[in-house]
Formats: sequence, structure tokens, C-alpha cells
Amino acid sequence: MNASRRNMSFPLRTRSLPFRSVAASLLSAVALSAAGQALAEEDPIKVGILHSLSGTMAISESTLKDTVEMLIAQQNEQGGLLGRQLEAVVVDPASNWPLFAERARELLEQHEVDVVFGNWTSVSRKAVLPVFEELNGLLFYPVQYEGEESSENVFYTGAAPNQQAIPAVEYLINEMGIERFALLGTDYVYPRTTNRILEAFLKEEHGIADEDIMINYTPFGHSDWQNIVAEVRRFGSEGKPTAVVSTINGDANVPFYRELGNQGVDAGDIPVIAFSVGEQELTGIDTAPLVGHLAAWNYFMSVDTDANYDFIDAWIDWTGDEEAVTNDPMEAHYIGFNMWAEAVRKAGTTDPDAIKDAIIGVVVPNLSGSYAAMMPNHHITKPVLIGEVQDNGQFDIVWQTPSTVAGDAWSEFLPGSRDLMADWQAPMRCGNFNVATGRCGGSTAAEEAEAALAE
Amino acid sequence: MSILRSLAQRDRVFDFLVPAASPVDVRHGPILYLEDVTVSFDGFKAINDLSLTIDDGELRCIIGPNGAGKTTMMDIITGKTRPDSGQVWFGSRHDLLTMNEPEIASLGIGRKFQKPTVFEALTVFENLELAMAADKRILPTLTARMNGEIRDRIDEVLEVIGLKALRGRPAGILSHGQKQWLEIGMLLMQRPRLLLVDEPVAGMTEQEMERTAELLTGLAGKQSVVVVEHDMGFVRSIARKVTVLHQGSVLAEGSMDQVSSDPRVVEVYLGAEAEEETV
Amino acid sequence: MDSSRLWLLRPFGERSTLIFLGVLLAAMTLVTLLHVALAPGHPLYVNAYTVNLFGKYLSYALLAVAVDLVWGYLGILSLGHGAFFALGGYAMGMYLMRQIGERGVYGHPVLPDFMVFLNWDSLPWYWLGFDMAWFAFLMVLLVPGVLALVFGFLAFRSRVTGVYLSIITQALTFALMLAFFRNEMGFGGSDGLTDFREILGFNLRSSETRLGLFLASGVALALGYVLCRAIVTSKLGRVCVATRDAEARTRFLGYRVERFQLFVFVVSAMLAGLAGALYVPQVGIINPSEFSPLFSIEIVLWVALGGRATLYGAVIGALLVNYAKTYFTGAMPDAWLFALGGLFVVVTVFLPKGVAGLLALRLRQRRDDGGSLSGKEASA
Amino acid sequence: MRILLALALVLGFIMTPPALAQDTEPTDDAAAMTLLEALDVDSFPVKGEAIDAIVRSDDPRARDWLQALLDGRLQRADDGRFVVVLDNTGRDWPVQDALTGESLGEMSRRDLGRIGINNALRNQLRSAIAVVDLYSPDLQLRRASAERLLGEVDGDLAGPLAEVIEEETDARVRGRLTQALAIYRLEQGELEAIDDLHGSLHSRVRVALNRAANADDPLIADAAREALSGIEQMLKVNRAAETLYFGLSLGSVLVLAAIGLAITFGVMGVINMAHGELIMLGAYTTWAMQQLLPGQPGLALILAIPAGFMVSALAGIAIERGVIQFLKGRPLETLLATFGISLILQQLVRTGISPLNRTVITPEWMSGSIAVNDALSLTLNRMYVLGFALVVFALLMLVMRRTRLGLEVRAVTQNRTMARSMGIRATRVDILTFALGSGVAGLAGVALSQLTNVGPNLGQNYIIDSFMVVVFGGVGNLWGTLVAGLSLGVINQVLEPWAGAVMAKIIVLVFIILFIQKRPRGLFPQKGRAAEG
Repeated sequence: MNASRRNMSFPLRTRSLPFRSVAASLLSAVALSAAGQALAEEDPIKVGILHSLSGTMAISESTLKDTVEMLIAQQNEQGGLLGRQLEAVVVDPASNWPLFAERARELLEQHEVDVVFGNWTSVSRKAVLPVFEELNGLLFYPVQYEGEESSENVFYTGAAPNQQAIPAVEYLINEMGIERFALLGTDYVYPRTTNRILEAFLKEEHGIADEDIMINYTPFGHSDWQNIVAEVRRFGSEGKPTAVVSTINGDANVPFYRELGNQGVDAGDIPVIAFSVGEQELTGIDTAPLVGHLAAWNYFMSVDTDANYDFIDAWIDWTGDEEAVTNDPMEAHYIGFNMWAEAVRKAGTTDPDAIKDAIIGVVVPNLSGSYAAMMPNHHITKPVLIGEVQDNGQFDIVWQTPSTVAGDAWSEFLPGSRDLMADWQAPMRCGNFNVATGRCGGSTAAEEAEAALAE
Repeated sequence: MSILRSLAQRDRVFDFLVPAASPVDVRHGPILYLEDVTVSFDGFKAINDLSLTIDDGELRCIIGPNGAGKTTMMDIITGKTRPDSGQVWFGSRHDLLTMNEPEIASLGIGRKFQKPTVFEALTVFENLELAMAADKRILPTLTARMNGEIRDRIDEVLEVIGLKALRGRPAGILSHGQKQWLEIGMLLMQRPRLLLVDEPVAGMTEQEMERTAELLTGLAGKQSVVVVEHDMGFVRSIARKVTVLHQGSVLAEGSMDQVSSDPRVVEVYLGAEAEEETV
Repeated sequence: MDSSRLWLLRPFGERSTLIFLGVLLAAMTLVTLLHVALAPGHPLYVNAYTVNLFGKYLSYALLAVAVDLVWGYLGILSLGHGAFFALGGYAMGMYLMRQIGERGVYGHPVLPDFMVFLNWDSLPWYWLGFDMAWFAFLMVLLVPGVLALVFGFLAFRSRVTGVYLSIITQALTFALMLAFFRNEMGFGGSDGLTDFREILGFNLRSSETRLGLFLASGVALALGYVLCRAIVTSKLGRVCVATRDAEARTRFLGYRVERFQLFVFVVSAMLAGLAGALYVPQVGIINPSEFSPLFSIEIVLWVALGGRATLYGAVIGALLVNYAKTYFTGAMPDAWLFALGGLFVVVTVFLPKGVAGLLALRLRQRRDDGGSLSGKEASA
Repeated sequence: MRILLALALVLGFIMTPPALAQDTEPTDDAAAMTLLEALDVDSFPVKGEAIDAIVRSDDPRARDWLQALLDGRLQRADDGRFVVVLDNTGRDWPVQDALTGESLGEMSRRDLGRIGINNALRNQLRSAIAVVDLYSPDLQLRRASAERLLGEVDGDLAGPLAEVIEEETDARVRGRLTQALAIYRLEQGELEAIDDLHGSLHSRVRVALNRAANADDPLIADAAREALSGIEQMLKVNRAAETLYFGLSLGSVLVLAAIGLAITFGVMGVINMAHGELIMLGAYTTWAMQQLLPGQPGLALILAIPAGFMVSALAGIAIERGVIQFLKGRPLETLLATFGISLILQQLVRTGISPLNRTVITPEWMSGSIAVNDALSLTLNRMYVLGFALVVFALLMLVMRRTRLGLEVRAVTQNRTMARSMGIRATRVDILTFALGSGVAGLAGVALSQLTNVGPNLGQNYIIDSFMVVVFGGVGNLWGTLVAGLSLGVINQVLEPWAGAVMAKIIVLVFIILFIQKRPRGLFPQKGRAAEG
């Protein structure tokens, strides 16, 4: 703090402004890094938290920061890990993707943290990925995502498409007899990929015709849904049971559901199944017109287990808010944190390479009464739950997979990734091994494209 | 795509090698010629069938009550306002209605505004430097260098307008009268064939006014000068020929004495003045 | 010939430029020495993170200089300079993307990962050529330049100035942001371009390359500064100032104001593009949020804080605000927007001439010791 | 599902119409318990049979149970009792006994287990309730019930339905039920049934006719095709009307958001980048009013109109006095300073209230839509907003044209020095104008709270659009703003189905950018020397 104040006041008093200013910021930065180094000699294990606390993503991410802090406090109450206390190092990437990379570098290089829990959006993960690989850090990523990635340094504790989207659509077909699908999404990578996977899945596995699939993308924060809802209504009024599969993101949901309600589309006519609407998103919505619409997650706050009730009570005590809600990414951090702690105990060290070896195969209980295991592809096993919105902003679980599902890093429904697999165990240690060519990092898509370009 | 095409068609605009405008042709008569010019704003006819000719080297004063259309007429001549109908010619070769302000300016029509506008952030010297007749395209301007000849010319004008001592000061600190002179100085630097001067003595002291009168009469002969002025005393002191504008057209024209004895002019003027007094 | 070269050298005769360059050079040398010569762990050691951070600040500083050129000297408040910055960044990003080659996760030799991912079978035409460094670097300047040329040509020709121009530049960058967010555009949608490996054969993940990029940013800033300085000290610069203060008058003097505006606007856009191209390899990602109107307005704040129409003020402003941002978002994230918002208000209301203005005021007061004119001038 | 419904219906109808079951003896509690216990199973098909059993039971409490089940309020406590949850927010919920109806106080949600249903069961429950309601004396319930039965009629229901139609007094219910029956008759190959379906725009009728158009009987197929082509024509007209409505509705939002700006920007030449945040304040005022008046969202909304105006107007005055008055004649600087204010206001809301969106409830009378016909229904909330926008516009015009303030504002706009010399206190006019513009932004916020998120980012989403509308319409011209807003809304909605939402927006932006090049002063420019400024 002093450093910055000194820096700010310099130019006011001196003549040769540029030099002093640069020198001052330089010195203060040096002082910062020196302080960081001195701390590194101390005992506590450092846990980095890389969640936006300001900007547009703060809505979703700031609760995850609190979750990790709560988990760290709980762990410390139990005596820490390896006889050392845990210490949270919180930075704010401010919903700015380049800043994510910078902050990740700060955590790893400046603060020398042992592990990082963080990120929400895919783009922020993509931005920090090179940093974690370069500096050999560990990142636990807690949000459902589009898959098509497996990094040696990242552990994906959220759902891959086969742990959320595909079971959800199977539920629609098998349990609800849906025959037409409107795939609505916000225009970014997660909905694009999920919808492509679903499209391929619907056509290949269930023989759904082209005209029975409608795909539409809208920009972030889209607020005028009149036309699209009208179109969906028409799409759904042609005799076949129809459902909307929504990958609509964040803020755009409120006006979307409102328009649905006002145009008289209710869950009985055209149910909407959402992959990005959880308990937290519902706190900003008048849920009365939404009752009966669906969401697919790996955890709901309404899960009826003692572990979950304990978690909720701890969360309410931690936040001091009686109305505080829990959601799926929080559970993912709960699982990820416990897995990491277990791996540290197993390895007897926090050294990243040792953890990477130790964590594969680690099994910890989740909050819905089953167990999560870390797979060799750095994804975990999860149950898939389908919930219906209730008028109190909670979900009523109407269906769940009989057992847990292991996450696929590479989807079998995308031509580019069909032959890829990830295995971070020795001796393979490869995130994109091509079973067709037997090479790590290769793909038949290469030859196909070369042929295509040659034509 | 059409943008690109229009760019291509307008490559003339980016051609820095266009020769300077050809000299004014005054062999066949007046230097400025307005015929049947009409312009209206929201239905109000600011200029109504105005016809006017200015001879080469003439000093002409234009008077008229407020709203007679004096400034609008200036706007039309300098290309700022386009008339609804009519013709405006500079010499017998240049149709001013087809040209924009810089083109008109580089033909040699200089204008002094009613409210003095000088570049306040620049020094007096720099103001004159910018006004100087020179190659005003981009690259020559970028690479332009100061030399003795230019400096001499600027000094000469500084001398004329009496601002030599203030040459290095920002024009923003000048007094009102000094700004008026600086602006006239800028006009002189342009070496115009035709000078349009809008209320040059507004806000000047008696002494300053005299100097200004000297300046303007000294210019006539070499250049044509059109002065729009309210101050009758000043007009009388410089005028050879006077045009009276009223409601957008010419009411009377002639020497000061002729004009001031014209009953229509008296009526318009006295009426207007009486009105002004009541406000 | 001689004279046309001379205008570029003119700034070297100015004391302020020499001081600026001297300080910049000294800072760059110091950082390099502290980074290279000292062992990690030494209290004065500058680690790669800090070098990288400074490199980013320097590219921002170049961007600020570009904005100051049009705002400070031409009076055009562009709220869309982020667009030129981002376009330069995208051009560089496309080059870096092509350099990944077979090392992408899908191992495709030609197509970037996101195209394989979206099932494209060939490279769109506008990606062709970006595997060649010279072409990409040319595009870094040309793409923003051409956009500025077309946009500026239309705007200046119809004399859209002042507030209107500010608003439509904002609309321009907003429209581009929406466009680049679309995945169909072929620029990676919201994820943008990332996962870069190397630049001109140097590994982007090594600290030597990072140092190199930091130095390159410093050199680019120095060159950009000298170029802008040369422009503003020329007669053309004075025409710009004249245009800023009295556009109509300048026209009546025979200057084709719109061409001067266009020329300077295009130069400025190209500099912004260059800044973007230096920024991207240092932060490792370029995505459409760089087009956000918020960012463009923030750039203007840097310039306003540092002081308009001085160029070095823009550099000071960019460094100060970004350092404050780094500090605040780390130490008290909630306070950052308050601080930023407060800065906007305080600077415009109380510090219209920015830090550089304060500095100049002090200097003058010291020089003519109670001189009566200085106060008047400062307020004029 | 279809069979279950029919079964429930037929049995319920033939044995004793459930609506008339009130006066039969209640079954004893043990039997009722058995009925409810059958619901407490995991399998949804089995649950469906249990619901069926309840429908057949004649128990007078059946409808309440079905309704509670439908609402998710029927739960089973750990001690085995069935309860109806009265309020399911918080950790402890008030409940009452499902059998006796007596209140049991509060129970922890840990001790309660929900009888879950899915959408299939929900439809089954609704249909069962609908059939019961067909005999209800309540006209609204009968109408809703008739609406549901369209396309759901089969052989077992056809006979009883014909009798119901005979006895029905309400024309709308009768018409609907006739159509429902006609669809069934058409399926049975009755050519005359098509006469009853002619001109109906209902999608289920269309589905039935489409099916008939592919029938083996050429007579029926032709008749169906003919009926369909007539319907298609009418649909096209309706589609166009719908798009126009969407466009006007979007346009009205733009007008509301922009009109306050048109005043501050157009009249005062002040670029207020915090305008969006003034809108946001209006929206938060609505939320605050609803918090103050729980249970009365409609009243709160109406009271929010003056309150929102006042809150934003006061904020506007604070901005004008605190910042803008120091920046007279420096429009670009006001732009920067007010941008700073917008950041501060956003962050204030984030730290002071919450970064999360707030729930603003739509009152009953604003939800749903007015059905013009079966293919065209106009959503009520947007209709209200459209009307509201027009009223606000008319009032503003009145203020500007007919009041002393309006006169003074126009005078100051035209010539500040002249106005001042004539004794107009320009400072006071500035304050009032800015307050007025800001207050109108607050009104926009109240309206927007019914359409979109109420959160810290609300304002940002509208600021660029608002500027576009003002600039497009012509600065200093309220009519221009109205025309510009509405036409941009319509253009956007016409383009959207064809180009997609994002492209539509980009096209509109590019169009405005190019338009400004062509006509730098907008659609309705101010002319004359004063405008040259």
C-alpha cells in the first residue's frame, strides 16, 4: 500500500517525472516480490484462489472464493495438512481474461502457491492454461464445461458434456418422450460444442431428423427474446412433443424465462432443460412461472443426504446469511479440495509432480451420497441429476443416473476428437493420445484436412 | 464494397500532386458576382434574390439592420452555406457553388469572422505561419521548414498589425482588439484577391478603429475588400461605395451620401433603430 | 528529400524528448540488468512475472500515446481506439496461431484448434498468409489503418465531429465486439485466440523471450513517441491544433481539414495496432473483450490523468493507472471501480491538464518565481 | 398417458362426477392414508396409477391433494404423516396435516420428504383436474379446462363431451369443446368435421388438419388442404402483426431508455454516461418498493413510478451540482466524468446491495398475454410498457410545449446568453432539466424491471443503444427520439429471424454509423444558424 502511495505522489513533486515514476513502480514491484520470497520460507501450505471478485463474473465466482476459504478454514480446524496450516492467497482477475493469465502467473511465480482453485469461464481457463503448464502449477477447475481438453496441470471437477448434456437429453427422450429439440444457447464455446455434440448424438443414436432440431445462438446478456420464443412456440406446435435444451448463460436467462411465461409456454407444453441455471441463478428470478422447467447438474441443494445438510449448515454459518444457497460448482470445489488434500496426505508432500501421480485413483465422498474418483484423464466420476424448478427457487430431483458417470475429456460425437484419449499415468502421460495413429498429439483430422486443402 | 469503390473514385482527393488553383480571371469584369441567390432556413428566407457584383480592387461596405442576411451572404461566398438557388462566381472562371471552403480559400478569398477567431493555443507567430499562402497539402505541411524568407514575411505583417512584441505569446492572451488585428494579419498572410471582413471594429477603441480604417483602405487597390459593418462612423470613414441589405436583398447601392439620403434606407434604418431602442 | 527526412529527426532537438528517451532507456536497462544479472532470491531481483507486467504496461503506454495524438492534438475523442488495438492484436494472434502448427491439441497441421473443434474443413481465406511473419506484421499496421481510413474518410468528409464522433466510434467498437464474439466469424468467438507457442522461432514460454518482448515494447514506445513528437512539432501538428481549436477558421485558411484529420487518425490507429500486436504475445490471449467500449474509455482516462497534448503525459497516465489497477485488484478488489470512477471525476473536474499539467505549472512557477502570467496561461 | 387420462376421465365421469362428489360421505382416514401411501414410491408410472386411484376414490379432499401434489407441497414427514407445506422458504416450513387439514406448526426441511412428480405426471394431474373442472361452476376454470382438452379427445370422451357441449352456456367454452370434438371426428374420417375447424388458427387444429391432408380419403385430404391454405394466409398476416408488435415493444423500451437522454443530451448538450445507472436506480427502486410492501407487487410497482422518478431525479441533481456544473461547455469532459460516476454507482450497488440480480415480481395483472386470436397473443407486460412509454412521451411533450419550464428550457437551448439577459435563471433551468431527464430515466428503470434483470449491469446494457437512438433521431428533438426508437425496434425485429439476433444488432449499428455520415444531424435535424454552434 505504501509503495503505491509513494508512487502516486512522486510526480507531483519532482521534475523528471518519467524516470522517477518508472523507478518507483519498479522498486515497489521489487519490494513486493522480495516480500513474497520471504514468506515462502514460512510454514503454511499456500492455496491460491483465482476467482473474479469484481466485474461481470463476480456474481458467480465470488461465492466460490468463499467456498474455498471455508474449506481451508475447516481443514485448519482439523489440524491442517502434513502438520502444516493452510493459507489462502486470494487474487482478483476482475473478469478480464488476459488478467487471469497475469494473476495466475502472480500466484505461481510471486506467491509460489502449492495449488490453485479457480476459474469459471472456459476462456479464462484457456488463458491460464499455458501459464500452469509453463510453471508446473496445479489448477482445480470446478465448472461444467465443453470438454475437448485434458491438461497435465488441470483437474476438471465440473461436468464434461457426457456427464450433463447427454444424460439430460436421454432423460428427455426416454422418460418424457420428447421428439423435437430446440437447442438454444449463448454464442460461445460451451454452448456451441455442447450443441454440436448433442446434435450428433441425437442424429446418430436416436435417429432424430434434421427438421426436428432447431439451433439458435444469442449474444451474452441478450434481453429481447420475443422473436425467439415465438419461433420456439411455433416449432413446438407442430404435433410432436418438444423440449428446449438451454445453454443460455447467466443474465440472459431472466428475460428468457419471463418471455416464455408471458407467451404462455409452460413446462407442460415445452419443457426447458438448462445446463447453466442453478440455485444461485434462480435467486434473481421470480420462479413462479418457471415451475416444472428442468435443469441437469451433478448436485442440487435439495439433495437429501446428511453430508449435504451439514455442508449447507456450514455454508450458512460461514456466510452468516440464512438464505444462502449452495450449487453445483461449490460441490465441485468441495470434491476437488478433498481430493487434493487426500493426495497431499498420500504423497506426503505438496510437490506438484508427486500430487499429479498420487491423485489419480483418489476416491472421496461427494455430497449426493456417492463417491467421486479422479480418473487418469483428470476428470472425475459424478452422478447426473435432473431437477425440476420449484416455486421456492430449489430443484426437485426427478431422476438420476443409477451410478456415477466418468467424465470424458474427448467426446466420441465430434469427428476431430473421436480417436483421442487422455491418460496422465505413466507410461503414457498424454492428454491427447490418438488411438488411430498411436501418436500423442496426432489426429487423423490432420491428414483429412491436408487432403481437403490439396484438392 | 461500395465504400471501397467510392474511395477509388475519389482518389483525386488523396492525390497530393494536384496543381494549385489557377489564377482568377478578371479580364471580363468583376471579381465577385452573385446573381439571384436565395437561401432559406426552416422556411425563413435569409437571402432573397440577392444580386451583387464587386469589382477588382474595390473597397465595398455592406450595411444593413440585424437579420438583413449579411453574415449568411458571407457564408455563401466562402462555401459554408449552400444556397437554394442562384449563382456565385469568382472572376469569370470559378463557380464557387461547386467548391468547398478550403478550395475557395486557396483561390484567394479570405474571411475574417464577426467574432474574432484565432488559434488561441498557438503563438501569434504560429497563427500567421499557418495562414501564410503556401502548399497546404499534407506531406508538404508535414515536412515544411522555417526559413529566412518566411520569417521576414511574417515579421513584415507583425509590423503592420503592431503585434511584433507579442510574437511568442499564445494568441489566447491577446486583448479583443489585438485578436481582431491578428485575424486581419492572418488574412494578409493569405495574400487573398478578395477579403471578406465581418465587423472588424466591434469592441475597438477610437484609436484602434482609426488604425483599422487605415489598414483596410491601404489594402484596397491591391486587393478587393468587402466590409460588413454596423458602425456608421467607421463606414463613413472608409467607404467609397456602400450597399444596403434588407431582408435578404439589396435595398440601395451608391456612395455613403447617396445611400444615407435614400428615403427607403432611412425608413428601414430608423425603424430598426427605434425598434432596437425599445428592446 | 533532405527536408522530408529532417522532420523525423526534429524531436531529437527537444529537451523533453531527450529526457523521455533517456528515462525509458535507463528503465529498460535497469530492469534487464536486475533480471539477468541477479540470482533469483536476491532482494532486488526482478522476476519474469514483473518483466512481463512491465512489458504489458509499455504496450499500453504506446496505445495511450496513439490516443493522445488524436485527442490531445486533433481534439477527436475516440472512444473506439480499443478496436484498433484489438485488430492489431488479432493480426498478431493469427500469426501466433499459425505458428502452433501441429502442436495443437488435435495435432492438425493447418487449422487452429478452435476450427477443428467447430468442424471446419479448411482455412477461411482471410487466414491465408498469416503463417508468414512479414505478412502478419504488415497486417498489424494495415488492418487498423484501413479501418481507420474508411471510417475516418466517411466521418470527416461529412464533418462528424465532437460528441457525435465519440459516440459513433463507440458504436464502431461495440459492433466489432459483437461481430468478433460470433463463432461464425472464424476468430475463435468468445475464447479468442490463445495457447500460443512461439514467435519468430522463439519459445513464448521462456523468460528470455519475455524479456525480448519487453524490450521490443520499449523500443516501439520510443519510436512511436518520436514519430508522434515529429508530427506534432511540425507545421502539420500546428494545423492539427488549429483544427482542434477552430475548425472552421482552419478551413477558411485553405487547409483541407478532413484530410489532416484522416492522416493523423490513420497514423494513430496504426500505432494502436502495433501496441496491440506487442500486447498479445505478452499476455498470451486475444479475445473480443478487448473491443469492449469500457476498455476504450479507460484508455482515454489514462491520457486525461497523465495530461492531454503532451504525449509523455499519456505514457505517465498509462503507467500510473495500470500500476494502480494491478495493485488495487490484488489488494482490495472492491475498491478498484470506486478508485477508477473517482479518478475520472477528479481528473476531469480538478485536474483538466492532468499530472503533466501540474508538473508544468510547478516548473513555470519555479522559473518565473511568482510571475503573473503563468497562472493566467494555465487557466487559459 | 393418454389412456390413463381417458380412464380417469371416463371412470370419474360415469361413476360420479368428481365435482359433485362433495356431498358424498368422506372415506375414512385409513383408506385415505392408503391412497396417499401409494404415492410414496420411486417409480413414476406407479405414482401415475396411484393418482388414478385418488381420482377414482371420490374423496372430497382429492382435488386438494392433487393440487398440492402438482405444486410440490404434498410431503411426507419422517414420522410417516402426510403434510401439506404452506410455505417452503427458509430452513423450517409451516405445514398442515393432509388428512385432517389441521396446522402442525413448523417442521425442519430435514424431516420432510417430498412426493416428487415429473412433467408426465404433471400433465396427468392437470388433465385430471381439468376434467373435474369441466363441471365447475367457475367459468374461468371451465374455459381453462376446455382449452386443455383440444386435441386430447378420444373415443371414450367423445360421447360425454357432446352432452357437455349441449348444456354449456358459455359460447367460448362451447366453441372450444366443439373444435376439440371436431378434431376427434376428423380423425374418425368425418368430412363434415372440417367445417367446424375452418378458420381456426389454433396449432392443434392445424396439426389435425395436416394429418388429414395426408389421409387416404381424397375427399377429406382435399377439404383439409383447402382449409389449411386459408389458415396459412391468415397466419401470415398474424405473423406480420406479431413482428410489428415485437418491434414496437422493443422500440418502446429504446424510447423509454433514450428519452431522458434526449433531454439532457439534446437540450443541455451534456453527455451523461451515467444515464444507464439512473435507469438502474429506477429499477432498484421498484425492487425496494416490493421489499417494503411484501405481498403487494402490483401496488409496489405503481408506487415505484413516482418513487423511481424522484430517486433518479435526486441522483441527477446531485450529479449536476456535484460535477456537471463545473464542466460547462466541455461536453467531452462531461462524458468522461459521468462515465466515472457510472462506475461508482454500479460498484455502490454491488457492494451496498448485492452483486447478484434482484428478484422483481411481475404482478398478476401484468403477466400472461391477451389472445387476439389463437395465433396472435400480445404479451401483457410489454403492452403495459409500450403504453407507459407513450404516456411518458406525451407528458414530456406537454411539459416542453405547455409549461413555463419547457419554454425556459427551449430558450436556454437556443441561446443561453440571450435567455439569461432576459431574466431566465439558466442555472435553475439546468438543474430542472437535468432532474427531469434523470427522473425519466428512473421511469424507464421501473418499466425495465418488468422485462429484464435488475442487477448492477442493467444500465450498461442500454447506454449505447440509447445514444444511438438519440443521435439517429436528431439531437434536441423529442419526436425524433420517438420515431428513431420505434423504427430501430421494428428494423431489429424484422431482421432478427432472418439474420439472427447478433447480426441484426450489428446491422442496425452499422446502419446508424453510415446514416450519421450521410446526415450528421440525424433524422430530424435542427436547422439554421443556431444549430451551427
